[in-house]
Amino acid sequence: MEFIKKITSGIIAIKNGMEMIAKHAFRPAITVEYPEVKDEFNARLRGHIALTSNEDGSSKCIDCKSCVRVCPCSDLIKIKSHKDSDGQVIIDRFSIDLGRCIVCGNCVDICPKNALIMSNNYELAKYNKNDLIFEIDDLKLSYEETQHLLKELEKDL
Amino acid sequence: MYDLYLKLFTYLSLPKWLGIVSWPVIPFIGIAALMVLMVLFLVLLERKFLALLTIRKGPNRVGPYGLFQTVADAIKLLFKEDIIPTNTEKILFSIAPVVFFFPVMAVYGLIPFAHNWVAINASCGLILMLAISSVSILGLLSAGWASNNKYSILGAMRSVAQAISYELPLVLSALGIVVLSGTMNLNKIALGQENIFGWYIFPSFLGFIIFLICTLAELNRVPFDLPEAESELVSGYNTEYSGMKFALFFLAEYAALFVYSALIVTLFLGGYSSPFGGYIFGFLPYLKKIIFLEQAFWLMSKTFGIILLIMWTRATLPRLRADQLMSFSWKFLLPLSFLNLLFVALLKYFIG
Amino acid sequence: MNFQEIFSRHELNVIKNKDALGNNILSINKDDLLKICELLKNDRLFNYEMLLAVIGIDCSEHFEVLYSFYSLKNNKKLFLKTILPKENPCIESLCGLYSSADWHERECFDLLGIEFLNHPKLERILLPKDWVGHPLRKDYKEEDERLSWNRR
Amino acid sequence: MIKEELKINIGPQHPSTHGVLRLVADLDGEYIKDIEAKIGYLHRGMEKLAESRNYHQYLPMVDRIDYLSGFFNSASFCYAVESLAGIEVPKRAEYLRLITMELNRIASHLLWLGTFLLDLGATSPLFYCLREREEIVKILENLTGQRMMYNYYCFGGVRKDMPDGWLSSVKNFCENFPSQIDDYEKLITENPIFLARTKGVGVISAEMALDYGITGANLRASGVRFDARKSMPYSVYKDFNFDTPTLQEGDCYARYQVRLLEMRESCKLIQKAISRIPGGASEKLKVKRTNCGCNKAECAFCGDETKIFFKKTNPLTLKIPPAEVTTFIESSRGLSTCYVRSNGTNMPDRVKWRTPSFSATQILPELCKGSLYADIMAVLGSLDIVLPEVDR
Repeated sequence: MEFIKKITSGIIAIKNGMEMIAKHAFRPAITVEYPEVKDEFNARLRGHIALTSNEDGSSKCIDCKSCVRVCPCSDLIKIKSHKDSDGQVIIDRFSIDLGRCIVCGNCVDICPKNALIMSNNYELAKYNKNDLIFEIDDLKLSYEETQHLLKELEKDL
Repeated sequence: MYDLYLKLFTYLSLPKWLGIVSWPVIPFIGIAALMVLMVLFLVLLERKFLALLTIRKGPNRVGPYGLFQTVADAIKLLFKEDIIPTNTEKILFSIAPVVFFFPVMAVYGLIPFAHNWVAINASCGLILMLAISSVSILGLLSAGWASNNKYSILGAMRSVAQAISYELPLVLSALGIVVLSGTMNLNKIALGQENIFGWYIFPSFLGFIIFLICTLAELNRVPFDLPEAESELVSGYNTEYSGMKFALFFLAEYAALFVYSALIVTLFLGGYSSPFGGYIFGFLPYLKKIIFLEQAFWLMSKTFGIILLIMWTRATLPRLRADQLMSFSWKFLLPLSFLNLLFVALLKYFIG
Repeated sequence: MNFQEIFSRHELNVIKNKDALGNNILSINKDDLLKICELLKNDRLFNYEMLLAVIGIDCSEHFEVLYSFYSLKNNKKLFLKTILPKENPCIESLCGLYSSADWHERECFDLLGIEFLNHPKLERILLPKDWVGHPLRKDYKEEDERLSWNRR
Repeated sequence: MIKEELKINIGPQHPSTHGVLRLVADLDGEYIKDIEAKIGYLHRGMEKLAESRNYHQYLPMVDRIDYLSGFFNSASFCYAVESLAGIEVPKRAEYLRLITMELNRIASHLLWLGTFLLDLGATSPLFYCLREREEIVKILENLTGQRMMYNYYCFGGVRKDMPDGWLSSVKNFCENFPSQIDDYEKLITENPIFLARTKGVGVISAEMALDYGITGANLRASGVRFDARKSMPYSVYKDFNFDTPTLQEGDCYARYQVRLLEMRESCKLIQKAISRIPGGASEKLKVKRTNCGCNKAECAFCGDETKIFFKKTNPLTLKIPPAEVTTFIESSRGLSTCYVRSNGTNMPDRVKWRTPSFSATQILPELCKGSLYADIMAVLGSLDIVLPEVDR
């Protein structure tokens, strides 16, 4: 008796399982075909870091090196600057090795002048390791882009 | 047809003996072509169908709807480097895929695709088919042994144990059909089930279930895919194979899937005969000559029904364990198949 | 239940401290370790049936080994702290009492070089067998040539 | 032919070792005579890294210890540092932590379920589970900005308040999710092959589990009612009433059931937390704050409770007086403890992680001895081991 019970319950379970599978077959596929279709994301998405800029296109960075000191990967961000005649800080070099960056966002959080921001660009695949060392030109966003990003983030908060 | 074929030779001013000699070869060429095409289609079908069941999209990059995906895969496999690992039995290693492949191909010749459309119309076709198809296990064993890989040898040992223990219930449940139909000729078995009420699945439903389960085991498919259990044995006996040799294994597996499904249809679901008794083409005098097309259509549609059922179970079930597999066969299926045989024999004796 | 009373009955010296979350830390003599652990495990009052972790610490002048226990019955946590000398640190293994001590002690040996006496299989566990030095020691310097590819 | 015993090397590159675990097994036919687990292939020196970094620098790395449930380790480290530095966490931040942690627990369990069944040979549950997990991951991405390495908690709270509409998306998920679990149960729980593979396989008795220091769902499946959320409450868990599902059998099947029950329980817990979160949804809170005009300290919407940190710590100057502390967190895999010892500077002196998977891996050889080869995968899968957590 026990034996027959076991068999019948087994058959019913398999039948239920197959019905389940058939039920799920009519759901739309969840695949996102990446290069053509891109997933939607929220403005908070942490892509690589980027430098914001003022209206006149200059960087907001004042070379305080806060970001360097909170970065988990010691010598990742490299900043060089000089002061011009008015005492303004001019950034000569701002480079980051994105191959080693863990995109944690610490530097953005600490930045006192909001000179750094997380861009929404997450497509960082390159053929060469050295292509991932981003210089100031690659990192800098235009004024419009900056405003757009900041607005998105503000809307969000 | 034969006359037409010979006329072609005289028309092309080729010697007549060439036509006489080549005539019996034609079905085999046809079968080989059919088999390769079928496998290409089946692989695509399986991938697409499984994708449908598991809410994915499946291959959709090569060609429209990914239709040429398997062709691309086949070309890739053909051009791949043929690696023979060191310390392997080189001869056995190379022969094994062929040994695995050939019985499956030979078995295609025994399937009646339409009335009298069968390459080898043997009077004991059923037994011959079962006998030939069980040879392919040798290929698996030698592949596993020759690879000099521990996963492979485990997989090969599993597959041999599995094939031998599932052969018995398989043959016994097929015997029920022999009892019912009184013949071993597959063509005649199919002829014996003229409409849906004459199908042998009704008198021997138990036999059908046993045959289906054993087929899954013979084909090494889920839930009996222990010889190539991916999560346990990486990929079992074909771990070391690559390129064309791997393609042969792959080809043979899917070819066997089709052939066993066709066998199930022939034995239990009326084979090429229409489920409604008569044929649509049979009513129309023009089309009577190509009635075999309709018959082939019925066989194919039923076969694909069975294939889809097998794929569906693949999406549903987990894998059995080796000892459970054995005890399931010897302690459960074998007594059950004897019971089935007895039942069928009694049915035949008393009802006729 | 009072630790002091029971331990003094068995002639064991312990000093009770508390950590920032108010858990008990008992500083003990390293020779008493086995005795105390036996007591902790088998005494009905304590019943610390789980050894959660063996934490080795390099304090520059000496090593500390911190054992973290948990008693399910009393829902109590307890830490035992032993101090080992800088030169040739070794301590009795707890493998006989707690099976979980096995790997934790091996890890401690691997990373800090603290020897556990009577351990059934004291080998490196996380690092490869041919690793030089014990990395969690404060005076450890990475001098392995093979790791040069790692730098950039 | 072969010798009587076959020495087989499972891993580090093997489809079902969940990463890079290496098992060296002696097989007698299909039976396992002896098995030895070798770990360390994913050792990244998390504890050594802590010595050369300050607390804020170390925080994002903590997520990587267990990449499937990063919030737990993050929380563990945050609580440790907070208790050392005497930083308080406001209620709203605690609730956010609780919600995210429970969501993460569900996500982790879902991935476990899928891979466990994949180990047993069933393919389709993996995709179903990943679909559900994707929803959670998406929710968490909207909150934190990344899918797995969140770096969302900070000392004294959380980094950001939730975005608009986030809470309702969580609510939506929690409403739909139990029916999805019902679907999985229909597919798996009664399946005779699944039962045959898991019932009575890899039995951990209660004594053995305690002896080996097994925690979490694995311990609860052996009949020991131990849940750090209940017995040593952290965060705001003591405000909630929830079940700790416990079963007696201790086999793979019991572990499976406990985890499924836990997912349901977590789902309920999230719903409760959402209904009680101080200040409510962020869009509501914003409106209330602007039209409030009240006594700041006592207001239900402008008060300290609804902040996400009382006092933001400055990463450059955070120095912690010398002390030591161990925090206990019930992570998705079990009891995860973090020992932090500070020395007065801005860098920790020693950080030690005690991770549940480490103990679970240790018991694996004991469970597999004498069983069949295929059982290794069932047992390994059911223990829910994540290798980066083992090696750290």
